[in-house]
Amino acid sequence: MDIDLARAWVQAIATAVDQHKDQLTQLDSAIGDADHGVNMHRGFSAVTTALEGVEPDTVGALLVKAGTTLISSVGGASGPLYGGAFRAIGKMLDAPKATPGEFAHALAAGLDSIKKLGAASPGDKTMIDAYAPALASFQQQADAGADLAAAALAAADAAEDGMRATTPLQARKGRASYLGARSVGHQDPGAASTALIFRALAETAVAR
Amino acid sequence: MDIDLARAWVQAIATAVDQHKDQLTQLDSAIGDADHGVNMHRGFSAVTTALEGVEPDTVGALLVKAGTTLISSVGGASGPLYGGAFRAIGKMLDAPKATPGEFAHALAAGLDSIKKLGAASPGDKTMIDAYAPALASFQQQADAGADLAAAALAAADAAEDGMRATTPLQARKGRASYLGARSVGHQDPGAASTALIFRALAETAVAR
Amino acid sequence: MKKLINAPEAVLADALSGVAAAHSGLNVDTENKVITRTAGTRAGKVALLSGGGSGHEPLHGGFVGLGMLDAACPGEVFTSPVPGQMLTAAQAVDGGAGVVFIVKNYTGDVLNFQMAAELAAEEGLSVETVLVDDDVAVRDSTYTAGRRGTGATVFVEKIAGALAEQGADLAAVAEMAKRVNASSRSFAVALTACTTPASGKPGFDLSEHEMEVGVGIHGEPGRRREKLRPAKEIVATALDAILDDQPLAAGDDAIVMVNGLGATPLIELYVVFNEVAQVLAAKNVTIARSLVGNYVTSLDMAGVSITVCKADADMLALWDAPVNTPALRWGA
Amino acid sequence: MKKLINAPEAVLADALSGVAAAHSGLNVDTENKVITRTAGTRAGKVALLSGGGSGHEPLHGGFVGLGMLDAACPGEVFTSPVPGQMLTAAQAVDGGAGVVFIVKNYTGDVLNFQMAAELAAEEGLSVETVLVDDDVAVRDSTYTAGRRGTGATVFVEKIAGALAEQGADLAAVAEMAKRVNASSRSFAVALTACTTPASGKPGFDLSEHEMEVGVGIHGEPGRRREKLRPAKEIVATALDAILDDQPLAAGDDAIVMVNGLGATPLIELYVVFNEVAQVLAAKNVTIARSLVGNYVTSLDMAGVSITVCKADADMLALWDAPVNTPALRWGA
Ligand SMILES: Nc1ncnc2c1ncn2[C@@H]1O[C@H](COP(=O)(O)OP(=O)(O)O)[C@@H](O)[C@H]1O
Ligand SMILES: Nc1ncnc2c1ncn2[C@@H]1O[C@H](COP(=O)(O)OP(=O)(O)O)[C@@H](O)[C@H]1O
Ligand SMILES: [Mg+2]
Ligand SMILES: [Mg+2]
Ligand SMILES: [Mg+2]
Ligand SMILES: [Mg+2]
Repeated sequence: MDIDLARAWVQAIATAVDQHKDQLTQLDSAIGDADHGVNMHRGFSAVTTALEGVEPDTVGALLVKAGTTLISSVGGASGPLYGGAFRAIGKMLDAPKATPGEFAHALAAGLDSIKKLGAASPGDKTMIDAYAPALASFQQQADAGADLAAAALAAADAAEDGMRATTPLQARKGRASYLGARSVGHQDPGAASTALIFRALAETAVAR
Repeated sequence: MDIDLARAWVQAIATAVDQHKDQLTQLDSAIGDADHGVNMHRGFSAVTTALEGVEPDTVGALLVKAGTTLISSVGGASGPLYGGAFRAIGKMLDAPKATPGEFAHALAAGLDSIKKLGAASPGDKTMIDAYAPALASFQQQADAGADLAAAALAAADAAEDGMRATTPLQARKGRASYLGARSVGHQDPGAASTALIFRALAETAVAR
Repeated sequence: MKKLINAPEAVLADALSGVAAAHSGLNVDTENKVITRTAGTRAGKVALLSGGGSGHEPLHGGFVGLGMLDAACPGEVFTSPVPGQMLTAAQAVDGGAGVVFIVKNYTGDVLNFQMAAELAAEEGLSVETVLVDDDVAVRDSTYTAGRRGTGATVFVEKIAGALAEQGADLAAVAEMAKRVNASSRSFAVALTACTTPASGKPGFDLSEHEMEVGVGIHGEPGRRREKLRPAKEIVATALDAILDDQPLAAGDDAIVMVNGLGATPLIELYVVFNEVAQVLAAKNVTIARSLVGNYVTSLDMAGVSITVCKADADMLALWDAPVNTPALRWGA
Repeated sequence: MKKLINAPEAVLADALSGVAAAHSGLNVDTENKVITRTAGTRAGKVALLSGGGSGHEPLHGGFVGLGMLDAACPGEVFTSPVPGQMLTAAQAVDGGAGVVFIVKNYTGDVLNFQMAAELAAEEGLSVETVLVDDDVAVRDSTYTAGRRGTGATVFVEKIAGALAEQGADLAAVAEMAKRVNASSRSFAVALTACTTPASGKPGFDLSEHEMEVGVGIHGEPGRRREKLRPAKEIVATALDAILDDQPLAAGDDAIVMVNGLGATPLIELYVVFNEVAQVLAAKNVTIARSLVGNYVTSLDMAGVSITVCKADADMLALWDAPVNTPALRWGA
């Protein structure tokens, strides 16, 4: 991972969110308040603008700026959660480059931030249910010596599996939890956006 | 016309209004405020109750009481108009019986009352467009020596023709007038209830 | 039909009991359907009495109280009250200085209030009747029923009510009520029809992309059906109709009401008010006072009415006078 | 989607401009999306700050003013405001005695206000946060997000706002806000879904004969779907849930709010209030104070929420204290 790749990743997320905005909002309409697509879109549009012309010295500086921008533009639950995660990831990457192993550590810090802020656990039907398996796959690949592209591909697949696996779950956190048993049978919108984030990472890394 | 017949007539109106309540309301829904059936029903239910056990000495007393009750129970435009009409009819019938000719005069007083209160003219798409032709036919029959049943039958037919003839008219009075040209193509609810009133008269007289 | 009611025929009685339970400042005669101030009318004060069909809440019961109405007579939904209600109410609130009947211009209301005025006169009461007819969607003409009475009713009741509270006599209060009406114009647009409890069905069908332009407050269709347009254009249409009939010049003061018809979210009313403010600012007309909210409703109709009153200094001062009613309260 | 707007993305900005134009007592920072009192905070007075997603108007902006909030931070529709808004607002309204954040219990609101509180602390402000979580449709549990904050917010803002106006210190104001929340419970029922401007479609589909029971204020479906029932039975369900969680004894005083969710005619709210009054009267509970109207809405949702606060003498006295905001005004 380097600064250009990080920038490309964030831009790829913005593009993906733009394309899937309505889908994310529709998922949130079923078990939430119908704003997740709009929230993510507002956030990553702001990130794109915020990063224009910014030439950071480290990968971390770029990702911290992305995270800070998300916090100051998204609102909702996903703003602090994703914003905090990007900031946590960034804080671990105080250099112009990072190895897959270092990046795995940073991703782990991102998940910790989400868990700490939102107090959710795996199986609660949140973004964690996509993030945690994605991180595990990435880590495994990195440990096995894979390059970023291979690790990110595995992570993206795992995130999508995790995302799909949220459908039968009953929500215990976030707005969907208010529905009790009626949340079962719907895919979690935050897990869907997390899957987009990891797929964007994979596609960016592969394109490199 | 005598006291029993007058009572039977009023009761027949109440029955007809009960049966056609929804239809009158639907007509009023198209070009008014969707209450004419309910208004007429409330009024004639009150009349039925008010006349229970009352044994008036004249046809007029009974009809005046019916009119007063309509005024005090209907509200809307039709309450004062019909209430005033029944009171005007009644005031002309200060005897236990009335000939068809006398009854024709009384009906004419009823129409005058409506015209005076509401300031509408024939062709304005109101109850007058059923009442005026009904009165004319009744008068003609009475002048020709017909009995009440024959005169009332002719009046009922004329009222229904008049009622149907309101459909192509543009309303100039009442709520329907607010629609301007859009009132064209709908039958006037008040004309429909007037037709019920004359049909009830005919059926009561024929049944005698 | 989806409504929070017990039965269509019980709506009015139940709601009146609710009003009685909610507002200790109001006395509700549920039998005669008359709402008055618990405090009664001060001796020598001109009493203001209004009424009309129900379904327009808070009009009129919500405007009974200090500085506004002395009595309201609610009829059945969208149906004028009957003369007996107004007679009972007039007798209850006459403070010896006479009663002003504030009547929205609908045939039913006019006839029933007229009969009530005759009955009241027979009982020795002095009654002055003021007609409200502010809706410019309907053109005035001697051959028709004339313009409808809608939003301006609130302005008339507030301003004339304040004057009565100050001790003005019957003629003066009626005169001011007429002046306010003559200075006010309204125009309304509906996005959906309303459903009366008794009929159970919407009064008309509108597609997802249509609106009714020039509607009244009784669920009737408007003057014309149009494609739904942005708030800015809707406001332009409404203000064109209003200002065409009652021009406002640079420097004029206006009292403006942006009124929800019953099912319109407040956030949308503020969007509309913003557009109204922009148009009037461009004409250098000052919005001296304003109301944004649900004041003269039409059951569950989604839509908005805009009322503009060209206000003089007297009217503004009376507007600012204390008022204490369920729906309008300040300075008291 | 039928709305009186210019464009979905312009709703909030347009509405805020409308609020600014309508209420001279409010200062609207349209850039930072912060609503404050024009008069500012009296030196030494504890400031009350609230906020949340838009679409609940008049909450919160309509409660800014003397005796209630000092600042409101409106987020996008149904979306928590961002920390920067609250920081800007807190800095603007701190009168040197600290700021109470009144936060409805939703993950987004809680996290964003928490971050704001951290930022404010870094800036040297004293901040106390009070969570509102009154909705008994959602059962509390350490494993869940907890109960939602809904109607009780109005009670908390009014009563704590009055105490702050009287000069109480930060701890006392926060403590009272917590007491009011702890004494209040709400339950809501929806007859229709609402449509956010951004999604353009109703959040769920309900047939003509169904209602959602136990809904929140963000358009989400309720706890269960049931056949539409008469108002009396709906009220029984709601009050059962409320009183089950917070029993009221004979002789207790209650503050009761019957609140429309945005598209509910006032006449229906009075029908509902009448049923509430009957149930409480049968238990010899006194409805000491009440509100009937649209206070915490959910865009164009038809439905009602009922909030009951078991009130002590302090709360009642503070309830009666002067308040002067767009949506709640008396004694000032
Ligand atoms: N406590 C939590 N921990 C982790 N993720 C959460 C939590 N609460 C909500 N989320 C995630 O946030 C998503 C909703 O985000 P969004 O719709 O933008 O915010 P809001 O719920 O405030 O409207 C959910 O789908 C879920 O994945
Ligand atoms: N000025 C008038 N003269 C005669 N008939 C009228 C007049 N205005 C209205 N009507 C009649 O009254 C009918 C409507 O009655 P109703 O619906 O009961 O009262 P409202 O219009 O007050 O709701 C109309 O269909 C029309 O026939
Ligand atoms: Mg959401
Ligand atoms: Mg009618
Ligand atoms: Mg009517
Ligand atoms: Mg949200």
